[in-house]
Amino acid sequence: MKEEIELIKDGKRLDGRGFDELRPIKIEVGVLKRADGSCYLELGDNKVIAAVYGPREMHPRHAQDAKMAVVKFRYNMAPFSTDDRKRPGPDRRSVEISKVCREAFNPVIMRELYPKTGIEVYVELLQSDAGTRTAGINAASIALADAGIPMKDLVSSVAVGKIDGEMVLDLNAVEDNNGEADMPIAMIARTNTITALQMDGRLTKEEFERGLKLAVGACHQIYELQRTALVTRYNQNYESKSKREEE
Amino acid sequence: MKEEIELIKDGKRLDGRGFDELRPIKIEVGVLKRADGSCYLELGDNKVIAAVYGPREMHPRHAQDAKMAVVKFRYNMAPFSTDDRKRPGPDRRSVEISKVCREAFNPVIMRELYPKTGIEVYVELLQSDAGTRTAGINAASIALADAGIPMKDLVSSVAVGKIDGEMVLDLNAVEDNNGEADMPIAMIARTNTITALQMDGRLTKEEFERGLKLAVGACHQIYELQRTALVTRYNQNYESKSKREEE
Amino acid sequence: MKEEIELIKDGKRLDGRGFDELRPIKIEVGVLKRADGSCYLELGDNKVIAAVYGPREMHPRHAQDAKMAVVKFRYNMAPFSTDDRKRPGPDRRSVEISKVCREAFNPVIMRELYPKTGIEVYVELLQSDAGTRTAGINAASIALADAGIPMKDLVSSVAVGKIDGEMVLDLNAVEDNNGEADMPIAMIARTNTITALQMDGRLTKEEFERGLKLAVGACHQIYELQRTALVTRYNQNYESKSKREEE
Amino acid sequence: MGLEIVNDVRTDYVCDLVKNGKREDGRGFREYRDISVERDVIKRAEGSARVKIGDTDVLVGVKVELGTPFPDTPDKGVIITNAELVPLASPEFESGPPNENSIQLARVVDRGIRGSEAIDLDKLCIEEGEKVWMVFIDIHVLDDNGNLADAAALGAIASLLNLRIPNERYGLTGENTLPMRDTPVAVTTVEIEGNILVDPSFDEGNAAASSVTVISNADGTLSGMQKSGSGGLKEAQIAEMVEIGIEKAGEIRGKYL
Amino acid sequence: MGLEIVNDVRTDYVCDLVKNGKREDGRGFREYRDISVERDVIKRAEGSARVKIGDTDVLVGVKVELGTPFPDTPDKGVIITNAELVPLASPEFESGPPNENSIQLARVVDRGIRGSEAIDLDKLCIEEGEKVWMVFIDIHVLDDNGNLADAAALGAIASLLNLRIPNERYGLTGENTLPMRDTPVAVTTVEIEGNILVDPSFDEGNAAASSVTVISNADGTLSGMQKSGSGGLKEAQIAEMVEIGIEKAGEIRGKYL
Amino acid sequence: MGLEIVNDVRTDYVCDLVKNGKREDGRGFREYRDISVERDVIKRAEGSARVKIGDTDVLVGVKVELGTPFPDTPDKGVIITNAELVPLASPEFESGPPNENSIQLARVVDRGIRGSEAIDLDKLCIEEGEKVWMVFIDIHVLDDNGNLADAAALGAIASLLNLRIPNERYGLTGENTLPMRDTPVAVTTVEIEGNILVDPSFDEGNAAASSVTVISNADGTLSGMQKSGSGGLKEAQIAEMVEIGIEKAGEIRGKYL
Repeated sequence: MKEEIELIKDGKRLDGRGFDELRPIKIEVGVLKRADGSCYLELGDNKVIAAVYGPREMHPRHAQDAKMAVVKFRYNMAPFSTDDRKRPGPDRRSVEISKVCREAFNPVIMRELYPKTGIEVYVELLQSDAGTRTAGINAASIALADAGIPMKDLVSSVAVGKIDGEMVLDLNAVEDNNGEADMPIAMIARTNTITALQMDGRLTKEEFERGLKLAVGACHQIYELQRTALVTRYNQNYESKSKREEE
Repeated sequence: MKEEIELIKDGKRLDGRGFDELRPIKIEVGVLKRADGSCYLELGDNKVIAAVYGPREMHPRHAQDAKMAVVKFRYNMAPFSTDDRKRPGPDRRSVEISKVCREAFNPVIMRELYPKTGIEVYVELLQSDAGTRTAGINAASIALADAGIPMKDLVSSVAVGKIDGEMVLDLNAVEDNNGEADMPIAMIARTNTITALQMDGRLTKEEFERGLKLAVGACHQIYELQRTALVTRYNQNYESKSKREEE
Repeated sequence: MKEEIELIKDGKRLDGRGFDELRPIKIEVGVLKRADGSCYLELGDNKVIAAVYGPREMHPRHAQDAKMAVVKFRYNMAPFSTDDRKRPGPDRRSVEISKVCREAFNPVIMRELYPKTGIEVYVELLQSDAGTRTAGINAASIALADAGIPMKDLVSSVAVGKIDGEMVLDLNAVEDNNGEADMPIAMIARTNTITALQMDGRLTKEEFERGLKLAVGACHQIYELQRTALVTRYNQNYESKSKREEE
Repeated sequence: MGLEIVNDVRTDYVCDLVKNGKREDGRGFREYRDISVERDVIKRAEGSARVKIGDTDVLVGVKVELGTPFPDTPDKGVIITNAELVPLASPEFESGPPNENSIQLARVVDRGIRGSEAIDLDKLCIEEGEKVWMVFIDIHVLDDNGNLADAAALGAIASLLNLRIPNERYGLTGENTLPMRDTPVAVTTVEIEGNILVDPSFDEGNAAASSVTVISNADGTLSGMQKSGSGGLKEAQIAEMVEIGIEKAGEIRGKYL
Repeated sequence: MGLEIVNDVRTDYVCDLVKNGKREDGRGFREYRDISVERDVIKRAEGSARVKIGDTDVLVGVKVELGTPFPDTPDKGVIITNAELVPLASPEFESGPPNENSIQLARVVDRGIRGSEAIDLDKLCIEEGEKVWMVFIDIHVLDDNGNLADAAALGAIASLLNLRIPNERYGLTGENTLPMRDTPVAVTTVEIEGNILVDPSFDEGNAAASSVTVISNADGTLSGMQKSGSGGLKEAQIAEMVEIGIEKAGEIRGKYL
Repeated sequence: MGLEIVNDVRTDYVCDLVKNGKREDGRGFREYRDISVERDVIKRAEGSARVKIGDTDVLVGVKVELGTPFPDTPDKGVIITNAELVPLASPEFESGPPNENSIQLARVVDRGIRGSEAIDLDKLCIEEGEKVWMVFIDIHVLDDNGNLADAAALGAIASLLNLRIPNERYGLTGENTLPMRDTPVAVTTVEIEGNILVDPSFDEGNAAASSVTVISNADGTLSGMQKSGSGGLKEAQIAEMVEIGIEKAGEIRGKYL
């Protein structure tokens, strides 16, 4: 929480973004063959890939739920995704993030349709640049849709934070490392329902409220990007299917 | 096993006790709400809490015994219970102690009444001062009774040791660290049946026999304290129950 | 892969062997009482003991194969078997060796005769001197036969390697540490079928082919030693049985 | 199995009560159970506190040991927060390494302390890059009757406020107290049937779709938040939870710290 | 259970095809699927490459960090090769520590690099007995559609060829590139119904009784071999596999390295 | 399941025999099976011994390596005793980390050696606080036919008596032998049907309600005891067990050490 680095100059952030500006987002749907659904997503310098398997038989049996599908969510950082090599395997941070992400999806996945099964969501961080869990949730949301898992709606996610005393959207790594606070949220954009919320650092109540508004607005933008990616994908599929049928 | 510290002066131990004197014991029965039975016990500077769950369904199933209840005993030291922070989780010492304690109770618990179930005894050392396993057994004994687990009798436990060439009762940490031998035992006081016995250090056969006698005698004292604590507790329960019924 | 040590002098290796010469092999069959089959084997300074259990019920059940027995193979080095004490428990090397050894036996064990069961092969390296996995396979082969596990044939194993530019048979530790390549193989000698093959280091294609020939030849020698050990053992059993019947 | 059915019945009971504006134990929606804080309960620890909120019973012990700093912060001490949900404390807890619940509990408490900058980590440095104080905050849950987060966080800050730096033990001299710069307090609220309840009991915690822990400081700023549970919340509900969090934290701080 | 039956059916199908001289995807027995190698895909890694062979997708990242040498090789750097078969990549993979398949994959790739002496470990020494470069080669499988070994080995050598030594990060000066002395390439062939097929697809890998990975160098020498699978092979078959291995490695080296 | 029933039958058989004053193998109650001690069986170990008691077969290897002392005993060497109940030795043993049985076995052997002060730990110190000898006593059970404790303890002391300190390996000079100050010997007795039997066979070990291992020294003093098993014992029985323990230890010491 040092503030030696000047993060805002002339009203712009170091990477030229305005306070309420997202990093560029790139989405590819259906990138993996073995997975039932998948998505590759870039959020600034974050590179993340999400895969979904299921609903399928749940092991071990005692972990089954007789009334609904059990959602498993595994957030994992590749060893080379960070400046210092990350030892393979789950650490405390990734266990907590996996829990928060799983809970972010529980309100939308129609789990009651698939009792006794498991729906498994795997998120691999290939390159990290702060906001990894939000990138992971956004990608997972699309991978779930790509897998055909019935959902009430997509989940969209973004972080806000405080740098140089200002509330700004979607911190990158330099901002996160030198900022005063970071607050990732996930929400069902269409109904303005927040399904994940964490806060680190120090914020006044007013800053918190301002930040929340900023994040909510950005989630609507992300939702549109997610929808567009899915629609494009389905049109492709439809076209290639139509083509095949014509031939 | 250095003997630089003089542990006995003028026939008294450093804390003023005589050779055959126990440290002060404090017992509270039924201190936890979630557990089926529980006991908080102080033995000198030892602070220990024991809880009992069961008889209840045993997991995993292949660990069940078709003919009787399986007793699980877990002795655990809180990380802050020792001078050097203890890393959480079982170490070799606590695994061995857990085994010895479990076996100390096997002769008294009427396990054949509850086939296929598990009876779980948990002992947490909150503050340690030598003799922790004996404090744990004494507390567990009461917690088992408090949980209503049918037992042939209570188990009582104490250690004897050798300091400055003398056999004395119930070593504290300074004595244990600078003494020549330590021997914890557990017994069914009413029938003079020894159910646990370990010895560390070096003793002649005569010292061993003298020590054993000392320990056996002290277990009778402890048994009385255990009984009293339970009777007081039952009277309280009876009184409060009677009161409720009067109201 | 340093070559500072001269490993070949006057056409002989440091231990006096010729290029195509095996180290002395000593075999004892049926050395353990609890195991269903066992074998103690020395290959030069390697000392290895193998035990076989089964076919017996397979745990956990989900690891069973409904159509055939599952072979488990555990190669383990005793902590004192190496110059630097080996930490107990499996490491990556022993996990890989265990897999390779298990696969070396899969073609010969008549697994389809014992569906749902497990056949467990345990190899303990007591003293190591390079070529440990080949010693282990040779011992395991005899232990399997001693346990009465139906096999199409014995498996025999040896390594070849390159030292001071020459392809030689059955490297010892000094040769292995200072050599250029090592190639352990396992085979069904009678049918010249190779069931395990690994190569480390650097070899030309011609060296590889020459080495393979050398190894194949040596496996036939080893096969004869294995057969002889088993025949001797069965004769002993037969004799002692006959004797008992006579008495 | 049996347990699950019991939990379902209890959840229904709690929800019905809440719909009628009531709670199991007769409390108001914004009312805490009785709180007690007992300090310096563990001799061997450099700081300790046993916190009870109703029947929930949490013991926090803080050990301070000499160690080496992290390479990227050579001039700062180290705080390590750990929570053990030992099976003594609940029929739901199992032996074994920390699971997601104990990890989340530890990390939320840790976050509040770090976010508030209550401890000046620079003051824990003895020799840059070589020797710093390592502060181990160990949360030991004894009886889980709901709302572990608030009890654990309160135990942690209470323990830290009475911390004795063990200079003598390591042959060092210097101040044995650590001046604390803030007093973060956690307040957990849950959403049940559209209502916001503070300090959930065990059954209320189970019945709630969402739970939010808000950690706030003496000046009313926030130094940590965590939503958990499988439900969603509206912005207005979160705002209400933050409001309650700051208000209740002030009350608790005034009474118990 | 369901999966196993599907696998059996597929194995029969693959075997029938091979008996008739055919493969699932119409390839010749000695033909690879399409290969692509994308370099420097991970900014945070000192070297990286994403290799696709057909639908098989493997990402290799190499991190270079300062560390202490092993006591018995005080003047040499350290290579550590690790493979993660993350459950994202296949319905067969499970979370957890490396199993025998991921360990074998890592060790085979490692063996090829060591055997070829592609990296001069002496050049990774900074201060004898004290400071050397540790090279972590991490194989991250993204989509397992067969023949992981060849993809992983190709990703590893491609990553190493572009390695940047992070001198600045540690306040050191010196060459940032590591001169590579060789380019080991792995070629895996399988035996199915007496035929030798190169680059097995997922189903072919399952159908094969034996599989041999041959790693060879620019000069045609071998620097590693590994048979796996539960079948046996004749000398002549192995000779053929080595022959194919050397030939195909030359083609891949020429096109992609 | 099958195994359990067999065990019950054997237990009944053993008990019936004992009631009639007999043992499975015709021994007297105070009679050991044949013992053999083979020394220096492992070249790579600094000390080793293979002990057989009847068909029970235990190999003990001692490795001596240079290491750093524990902070609280900077002038003393370190003894670490470990036991592996490898699945080769018994159908009951399983692969995996040490369980309570192997831990107890190692700790009882360790206790005897420490209690007797057989090794002068001060003599294992090379440079106070910096360099000491670490003595790793590894108990490797090969065939478990009962009474592992006595075989393991005998193997441990026999190995230590022939220990060679590997000074040369570390470029050190000095005495290569370690003068031993005592020879602790473990004697295990069990209680079956009110009788005390020495050196229990496998079935006797299973049939016994209680088992006591008594470790005693050359001068007849005790340096360790451990009761195990789920039965209770009277004072007189323990006294008898101690008596037998000291007597038998003397015999074993005389013959085998």
